[in-house]
Amino acid sequence: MLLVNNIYFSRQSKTILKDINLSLPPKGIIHLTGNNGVGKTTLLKIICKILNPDEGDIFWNGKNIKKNHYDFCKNITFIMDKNTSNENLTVYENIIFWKNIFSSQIKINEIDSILKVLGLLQYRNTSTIHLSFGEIKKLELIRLIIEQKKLWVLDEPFVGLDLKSVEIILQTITNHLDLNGMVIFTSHTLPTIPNINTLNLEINE
Amino acid sequence: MSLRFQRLLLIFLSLIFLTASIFLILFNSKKNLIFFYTPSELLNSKTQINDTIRIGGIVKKDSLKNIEDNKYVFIIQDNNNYVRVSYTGILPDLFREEQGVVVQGKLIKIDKIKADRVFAKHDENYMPTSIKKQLEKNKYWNKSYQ
Amino acid sequence: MSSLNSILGVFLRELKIHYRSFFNILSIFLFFILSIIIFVFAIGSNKELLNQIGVGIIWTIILLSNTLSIKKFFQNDFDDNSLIIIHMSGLSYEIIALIKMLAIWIFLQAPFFIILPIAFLLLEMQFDNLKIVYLSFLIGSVIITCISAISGSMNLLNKRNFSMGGLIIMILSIPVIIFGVNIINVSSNIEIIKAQINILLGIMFFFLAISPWASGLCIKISLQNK
Amino acid sequence: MKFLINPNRFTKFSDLIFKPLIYLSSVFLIIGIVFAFFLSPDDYQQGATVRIMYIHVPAAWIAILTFFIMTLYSIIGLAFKINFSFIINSAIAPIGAVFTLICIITGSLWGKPMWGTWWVWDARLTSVAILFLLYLIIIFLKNSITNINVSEKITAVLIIVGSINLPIIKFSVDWWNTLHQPASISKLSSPSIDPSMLRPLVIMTIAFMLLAIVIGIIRIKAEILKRKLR
Repeated sequence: MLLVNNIYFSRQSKTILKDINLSLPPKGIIHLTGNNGVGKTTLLKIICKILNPDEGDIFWNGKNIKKNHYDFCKNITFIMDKNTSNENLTVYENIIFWKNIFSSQIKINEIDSILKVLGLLQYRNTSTIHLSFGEIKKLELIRLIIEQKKLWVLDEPFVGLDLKSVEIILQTITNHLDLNGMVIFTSHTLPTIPNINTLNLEINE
Repeated sequence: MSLRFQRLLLIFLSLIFLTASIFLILFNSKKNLIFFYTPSELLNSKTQINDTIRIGGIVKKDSLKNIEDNKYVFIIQDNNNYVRVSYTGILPDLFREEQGVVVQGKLIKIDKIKADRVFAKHDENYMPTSIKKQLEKNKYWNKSYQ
Repeated sequence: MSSLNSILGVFLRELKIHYRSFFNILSIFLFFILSIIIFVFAIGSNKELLNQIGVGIIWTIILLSNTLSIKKFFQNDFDDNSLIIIHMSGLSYEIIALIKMLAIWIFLQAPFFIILPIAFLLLEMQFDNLKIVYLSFLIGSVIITCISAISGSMNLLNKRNFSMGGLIIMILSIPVIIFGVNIINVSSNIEIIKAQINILLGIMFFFLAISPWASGLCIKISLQNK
Repeated sequence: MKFLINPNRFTKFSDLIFKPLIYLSSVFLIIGIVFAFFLSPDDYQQGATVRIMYIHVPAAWIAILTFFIMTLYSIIGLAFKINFSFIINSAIAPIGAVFTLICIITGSLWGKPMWGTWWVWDARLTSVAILFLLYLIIIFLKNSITNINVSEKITAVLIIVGSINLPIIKFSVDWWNTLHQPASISKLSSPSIDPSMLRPLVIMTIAFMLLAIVIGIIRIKAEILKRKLR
C-alpha cells in the first residue's frame, strides 16, 4: 500500500507540485497524465525518493519512507525515460549486472525465454550500442521482470515500442497486478488495459 | 546492510583514516618541506658538490669582507657548524652581521657555497629604534639565535 | 548479504566497461609517453639536466594525463541514470564512489607502474631512483584518484567550462607534487625519506577519508537538480 | 543572532547598523593610517619599511578569516539546508580574493627590500598563493554551472575541502624552515612586538575588518536582491 500525502515541491522558487495526494492499494494501477512540464516525472522521482519534497510524506505499508528508505528501495522498480543499459556491455551482460545488483533469483534459461519473447535473443551477445532505440527500450523493460519488485514506477514506458511489444508489456503489467502488484506510470497515450480499474490523475499547475 | 549502516561503517572508516592522517602529518612535520638547510643539516644530507641548495643561518660576527665592488665573502653559522659563502651582487637592506640569512647557490666544497642569491631573514620581533638603543645601553639586549 | 552482491556486481561491471574501452585508456598512456618525448625535445637531451628534473616532469605529466580521465568517473552513469539504478539497489552514493575509485585506480593508475621504467629510459634517468619513485607513486596515485573522484563529481552538471575539472585536480594535488617530487631531490638519509613517505601517507589517508563523502554529496546534489 | 541565517532579518539588522559602521570604519581607517604612516616609530631592523606590515598583516588576517567564515557557512548550509549561507558565500568570496591579493602584493613589496626578493617558494608564501587560487576557482566554479542550486552547493563542498589549507597557512612557519618570519602575535600575553607598533596594527586591523564588513553587507544585500529578481 503506497500513500502519498500532501506533496509540495518547488524548484528555484517556482512551485511545480502542489498538494498532491494519491493512494495505491495492491492490484492498483495509476496512470498519470498531464501536459509537458506539469511535473509527472518529478512526482515519480519524489516517490522513488530521488528528490525530497518540500512538504508532505510518503508512506509504504504505513511506514514513512524517510525512515525506511532501504526497505522501500527493496520494493520498487523505477524505469526512467533514459535507458540505463551501458552501451559498452552486451545485452546479456547488462541483464546479468541487474541480476547481480538486485540479487534476483531469476534463472538463466528464464532470461533467455524473456529475450526470445521480446525478439532480442539474436542480440544476446551484441553490444547495446548496435541496437535500435526500441530494442534498447525493450531491454530496459526487462528490468521489471528481473527485479521482481512489488511496486513498478514507469516513466513513459511505451515510447518507441512497436505494437506487438506494447501488447507484451501490457500483458506483463496485467499479470503483475494479478499477483498483488502495483503500478504507477505516465503516458501520453491511454493504453487499453482490460479489466483493471485505472485511476486517472490530472496534475494541474 | 541498510543505507544507514553503510554510512555508519564509512564514517567509522573515515574517522580511522583521519586519525591516521593527523597522526602521520603532525608527528613528522619538522624535517619535511625544507626551504633551506642549516649548516649542521647540510653535513647530514646527501647533497653533493655542485648541487644547487639553500642554506640558512646567522652571519658570523666580523666575517663579512668586501673583496671588490659587489663581491662579498662571509660565513654562515649555527650553533655547531659553519659554511663559507662567496657572493657577487647587491646585498639586501636587512643584511647585517649576526642577523638571519638564507643563501641560494652552488656547493663548491663541502663547507663552501657560491651564492647566486642572498635572502635576509628577519625575525618576528618588532621594536622602535629608540627603545632598541636604550636596551642596548642598559645591556638588556642579548637575543639568542638558534 | 545482498549489499555485498551489489558491490561486487557494480565492481565487475566497472571492470568490464573499462576493459571494453581499453583503447580510450591506452590513449591516455600514449599521451603520457608523447608528452615525455616532447619534454625531451623541448629541453634537449642534456643528461644531467634531465636527471635533475626528470621526476618532476614525470609527476607533472601523470597529473596532466589524469585530468584527461575525469569524465570517466561518473559522467556516463550520471547521464544515463545508471547511478540512480545502482543507488536504488541499496548502495549509498559514497560506496558507489569508492567502488568506482578502486576500478579507476586499477585501470588508469596501475598501468603507470609498467610505463614508469619506459619514462625513466626516455629521460635517461638513473634506475636507482626507480624504487623510490614507485613507492611515492603508489601513494600518490591513490591521492590523485581520490582528487579526480571529487573533481569528476563536482563537474557532472558543468556543461560550460570544461577546464574546471582539471583546475580542481591541479589545485588539490599541489601537496602531492611537492612531496612526491621532493622525495628524490631532498632525500639524503633514510630518516628524511621516511618522513616524506609518512607525510604522503597522511595526505592519502586524509583524501581517502573525505573523497567518498565529497563525491557522494556532489552526485546527490547533481542528481536532484538534473 | 537570527540575522546571521535569515535574509530578511539580515536586511533589517544591516540597515540598522550600516550607517554607524561606515562612520566607524572611516574614523578607524583615518586614525589607523595616521598612526601607521606618521606617528609610529621606525623598526630597529627594518626602518620605515616596517609600515607595510600595517596593511599586510590585517589583509592576511581578513583573507584567512573570510575563508573560515565561508567554511562555517558551507557546513551550516549543507547540513541544515539554509540557503542564505550560500548567498553569503557567493557574496564574500571575491572580498576574500581581493584581500588575499592585497596581502600577496604588499608582501612582495615588503620582501623585495627586506629579504632581497619579490617572491620565494617557501611554505607560507606557497600556501597563501594556493589560498588565492582556491578563491579564484571557487568563484569560477560557481559561475560555470548554470543551475544555481547545484553550483552553490558544489562550491560549498569545494570550500569545505579547501579549508584544509587554513591550518597549513597558520602553522607553516612553525612546521617548516621558512624565509617568512613566525607569527608575532601568537600569544596575547607577551607579543614580540612593541606596544608602540602593536597599537597602530590593532587599529588598522579593526579598520580593515569594519571595511570588509561594510563591503560584505553591500554585496550580500545585492545578492539577496539578485535572487529575488530571478
